[in-house]
Amino acid sequence: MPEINYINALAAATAEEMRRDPTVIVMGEDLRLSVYGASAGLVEEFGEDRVIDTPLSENGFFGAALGASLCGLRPIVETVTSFFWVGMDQMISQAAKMRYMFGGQATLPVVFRARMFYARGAAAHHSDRNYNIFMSTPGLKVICPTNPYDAKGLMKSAVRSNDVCLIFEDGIASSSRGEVPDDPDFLVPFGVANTLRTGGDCTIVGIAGGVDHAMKAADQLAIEGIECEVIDPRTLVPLDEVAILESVERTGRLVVVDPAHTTCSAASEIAAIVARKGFWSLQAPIITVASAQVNIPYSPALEPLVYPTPDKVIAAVREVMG
Amino acid sequence: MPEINYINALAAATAEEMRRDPTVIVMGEDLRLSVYGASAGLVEEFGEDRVIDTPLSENGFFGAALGASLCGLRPIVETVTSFFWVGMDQMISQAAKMRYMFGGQATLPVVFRARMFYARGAAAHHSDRNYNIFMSTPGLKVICPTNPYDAKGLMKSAVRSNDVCLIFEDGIASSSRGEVPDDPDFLVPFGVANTLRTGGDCTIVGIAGGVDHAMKAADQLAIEGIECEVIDPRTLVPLDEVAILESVERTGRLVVVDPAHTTCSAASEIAAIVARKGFWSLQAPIITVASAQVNIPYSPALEPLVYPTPDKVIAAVREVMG
Amino acid sequence: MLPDNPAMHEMYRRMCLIRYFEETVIEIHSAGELIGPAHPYIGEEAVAVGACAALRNEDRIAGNHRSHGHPIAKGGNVKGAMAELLGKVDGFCKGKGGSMHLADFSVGILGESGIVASSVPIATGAGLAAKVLKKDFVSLVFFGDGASNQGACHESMNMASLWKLPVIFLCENNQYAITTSYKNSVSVDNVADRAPAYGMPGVTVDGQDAVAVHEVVSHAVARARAGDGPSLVECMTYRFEDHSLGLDRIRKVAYRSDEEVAEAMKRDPLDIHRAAMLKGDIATEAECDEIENAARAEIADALEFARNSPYPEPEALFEDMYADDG
Amino acid sequence: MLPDNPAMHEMYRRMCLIRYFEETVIEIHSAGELIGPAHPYIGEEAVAVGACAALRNEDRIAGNHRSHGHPIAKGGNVKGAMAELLGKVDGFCKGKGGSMHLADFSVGILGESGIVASSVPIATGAGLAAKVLKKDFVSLVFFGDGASNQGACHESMNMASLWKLPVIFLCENNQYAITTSYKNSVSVDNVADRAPAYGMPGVTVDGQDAVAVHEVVSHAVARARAGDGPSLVECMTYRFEDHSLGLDRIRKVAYRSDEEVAEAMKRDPLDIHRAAMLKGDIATEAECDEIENAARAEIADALEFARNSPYPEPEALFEDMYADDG
Ligand SMILES: Cc1ncc(C[n+]2csc(CCOP(=O)(O)OP(=O)(O)O)c2C)c(N)n1
Ligand SMILES: Cc1ncc(C[n+]2csc(CCOP(=O)(O)OP(=O)(O)O)c2C)c(N)n1
Ligand SMILES: [Mg+2]
Ligand SMILES: [Mg+2]
Repeated sequence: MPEINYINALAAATAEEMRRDPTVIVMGEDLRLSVYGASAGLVEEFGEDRVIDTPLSENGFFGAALGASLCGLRPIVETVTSFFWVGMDQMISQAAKMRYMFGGQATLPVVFRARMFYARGAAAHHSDRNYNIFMSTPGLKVICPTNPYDAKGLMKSAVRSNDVCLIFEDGIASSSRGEVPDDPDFLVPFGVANTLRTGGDCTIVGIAGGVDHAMKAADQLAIEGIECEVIDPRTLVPLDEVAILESVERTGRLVVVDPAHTTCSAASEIAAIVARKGFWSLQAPIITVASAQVNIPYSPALEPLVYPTPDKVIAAVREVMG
Repeated sequence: MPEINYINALAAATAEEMRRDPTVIVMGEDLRLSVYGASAGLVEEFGEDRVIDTPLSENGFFGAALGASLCGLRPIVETVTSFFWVGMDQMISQAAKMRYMFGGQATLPVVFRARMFYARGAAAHHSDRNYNIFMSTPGLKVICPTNPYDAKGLMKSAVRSNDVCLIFEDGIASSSRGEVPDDPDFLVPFGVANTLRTGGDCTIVGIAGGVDHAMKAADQLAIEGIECEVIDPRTLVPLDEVAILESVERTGRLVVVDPAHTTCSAASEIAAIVARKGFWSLQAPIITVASAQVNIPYSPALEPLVYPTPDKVIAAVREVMG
Repeated sequence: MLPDNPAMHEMYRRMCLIRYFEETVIEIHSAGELIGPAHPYIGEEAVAVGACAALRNEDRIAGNHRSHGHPIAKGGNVKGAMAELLGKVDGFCKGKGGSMHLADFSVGILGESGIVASSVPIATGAGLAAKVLKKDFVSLVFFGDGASNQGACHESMNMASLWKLPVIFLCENNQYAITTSYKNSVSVDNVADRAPAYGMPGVTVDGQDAVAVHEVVSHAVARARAGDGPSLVECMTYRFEDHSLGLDRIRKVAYRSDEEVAEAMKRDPLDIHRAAMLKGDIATEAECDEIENAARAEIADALEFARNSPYPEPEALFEDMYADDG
Repeated sequence: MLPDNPAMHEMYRRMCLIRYFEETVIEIHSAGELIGPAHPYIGEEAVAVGACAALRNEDRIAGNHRSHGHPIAKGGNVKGAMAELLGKVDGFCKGKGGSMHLADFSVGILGESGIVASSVPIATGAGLAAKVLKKDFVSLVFFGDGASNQGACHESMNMASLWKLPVIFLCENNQYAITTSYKNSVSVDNVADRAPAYGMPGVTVDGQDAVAVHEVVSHAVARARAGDGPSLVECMTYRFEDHSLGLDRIRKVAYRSDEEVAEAMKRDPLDIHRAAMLKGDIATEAECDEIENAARAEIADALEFARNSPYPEPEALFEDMYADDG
């Protein structure tokens, strides 16, 4: 298998799906010149009709993608998490609700790819990690690939899905490299967690960029003789509750690592699920290691303090180990 | 103390604060004729300059309220939860972030009053209960008054607050009547939960319309000899964690009732907090009774199935009682 | 140019259907049989019917909260609409949508929207699909004078113009958004005055006259189908009833004078169309009566049908959320 | 009418400050001392300076991601700006905002915004406060050609016009939004062509000429202060540098031809202003050099100051979230 990076995995998935299905198009700002890398070469191969540079009008073009999907196109929209706010009405009132509201008549095969910036001074306006908000809204699929393999396989599944899929691309993960199949029908299914490491002492669920911290922490803890099981849910909707609950049954302990803000986070949701359905397995409190409940500051002296780190994960695991 | 209803309590709070402080204004759609009741008589008393009917431009006028607050006004904005999506960029990128981003220079004394419709066929587009989303975003205060007394006292505190306050008016609560002080300086503080009923068997935290269900369930359970402690946090940001944790310490059991969608809800957050900080007191799983993870259907045959009910709360308490 | 005689008859039939549908809705609402909010279209029938008469079956429409007229005008069946209002399984949306969310995809109705202006981008996207897929359907979206102030309209018109999409932006200017006069919400005299800001044609037309609406929209449709891009059509009309059933408070407030309402009601779109047919020898009095009676009967049938349709089963609650998982 | 001599000098000084500030930013960015994204204003100095020269201290401005020029033009101190870029405690925002979020409330700068067009409603609200409180300050908002397509602009201009707010909508048309030409994003020839859609005056002016900008904005300000409402001013300008430092990928793609860039750079706003001063006997060569040298020194000082300023303490992380709780 060739080794490629995360962005190129997404680019490859896009190009393959566009080749396979002429109704797949891409829409977004400055795509044709591939400002952000994932649309490189598309306009040359597929032409201007299928690679659409939009004006700065997120609410408008998010909605246009949805409307187009009702009439035979399968748009892939590129954006940034923070710009979802601008187009939020279309994301919630239409993308998430239309199918149900219309009794199943509306089928919306749209993918929204949203980049999440991280560290390096993006500051409050460009640092949202808002997948929890879309988890909270019924009707959307929420996908957080954390390595090139999943990025490609989940992206291709999303393009083939008939539901609105949101792909959150974590800034940390997006620099990762890895082996990625080039079989044009390679897919990673939704709702199947990936257990990256097994261990009997503590379960660590990592979300998005949290997976990397979880793995680093687990490696470190293993040296001390604490064996962690690290789970990457890969998709938050649908969520593989079973994998998490079974792991907690084995380990009796749970730490959830999530780079998003802590309150009402995906991490809190997983904690709540386990506090209900896995309660009798628990031997210790559940700890969520998430971002502090402050806006993301710019200063390099402050920003790193906000996020989870391997050290914070290690401290949490030690705490639950008692 | 005079007995008044919820809407009139809000109206009284607004008028009193406008009388006290000439910089308080109200903004919203069709306010002057008080389509929804809470602005009755304001234009007659305070004139058109201070009672501003806006065009249908939520993003625009939410932002205008914020901008005006930076320059000496204290706007109260009336809207509906579902219209927050339309003005979401101003709510998140500006209302929640501006103060921190500008190192404390921005002071934003704005109140957003958002009505939440409930039952009676409002359907998917008018049935959002999105306080969890604003809890998740650092920088906002999130307030859920559940009776006329709190409605008036919290509203007056919100108008006097120098932070952006969001008041969520639950459709169930809004028909309630009760005694309300007419002292012009009557205030209910933020961050102080209200224990509506004491009992040693199980803690029930009710959120917004969930309080009413919690009380009805507790009354019913008391007949069977199960004594519940019912807590209304009143404000979700700031949240009175101590009151909840102390109660769980006494009862060892927790049920959280929240009419919002279950995933990443305020209920899940409270469950996660207790699963961490109150774990050693817990004698049973934590159950959240929240709305099913589907869009709100219109049909009178379906809509009631979505929401928490006293019966669902009773079942949950019985389950945790074992 | 006048539509041909059968088309003129059909337009009258659909206007009657809408009128009687709405009268029935008001009746059953006050009887407590219908509980949700509902926004009557009475007085504005010529707009939807005139516009949809210029469309083909495969053309798409999208609408708003004032939502019963558009689907009926587009040929959606009234049984499905009525059953939807009662929340029954045979409703357009299996009872899940209700009054503000009528949709019948089988005849090109992409759905109404309770969020004002929210379907304008959706309809724009339908136009984008037509263009990219090189199909010759067009897309028409109904929105109000109030809605025209939403950013969604600006963004959509700009995109549609840039990309020369086959979209007709049809503003139903009934002069009020709930209680707010468009003179206090739109900063120009006419909504159509904004068309030049997007480089598209804008026309203001008498919305009480279905034939006039038909003519203007036909031009816009021809332009769209020819690949020349979008148009903005503003139909001046008037809502004869209250803003919404179930929002009783508004009945009591006087945002429109009695004289103004009375004056406006003199120009009933059904009367105007009937008169035009009689005058042009397009239909006889008897034919007109016959159309009315048949429409009345159809609505009565629809109500009967809706009443007899069962409520959805509880399992339905979890159905139709996702396409992939059945 | 030309501003008086001291004003002309001051305009030149501020343009120089912006130019050297930006040159310094580019330098320290490539040296790795500054890590966040930063959007250079070089080439556009005449716009912010011309506009702000028409404002008083208590007038408010708001801006966008291309954010260093506006505060310097409004009289914000360059030390605070530079320290902010380095994330230091003496920054305008104590290091919490960074390049895209400069703000100095003490001189009427309500802040820049990383979200495109997001500060347009904010500035409109400042105008609302002036009106309701019967104060005579005005509010001016800078936004790009790309931004003009956002719904926020439409909604804001409509409200400002309806309510006759003292707001100047100042579009910096540098002809591109990142790589996208405004000809492919704005569906009319000029952004100012949209002014009639809001019933407000719209003017397109040469944005390389600070005097011309000053004149047009002065008219708009006078109108606003007189209670006659908002204006739309479009300044045609050109960004001499890349869209953003730190987005290296864009450097490599050719969305602007070399000839186009070279042609545009011939009209350097600093040269144009200097020439105007010399020609009008407003300043001598020596005075111009002196202004330049002083500006260079001030920027060097600012960098020194910023470098010496400490980073915020960890506790600062939790400060400034809420006003009530300290
Ligand atoms: C985004 C949004 N804001 C507010 C409302 C509440 N609302 C429903 S209808 C309406 C008035 C709409 O006026 P207009 O667009 O002129 O349509 P009309 O009702 O006159 O047909 C308002 C304010 C809404 N549904 N959606
Ligand atoms: C809502 C939003 N969408 C997209 C972006 C990404 N972005 C940043 S600057 C920019 C171009 C802005 O162009 P323009 O308004 O013309 O300003 P200029 O950069 O040319 O000064 C884009 C697309 C953003 N910051 N905010
Ligand atoms: Mg109207
Ligand atoms: Mg530009």
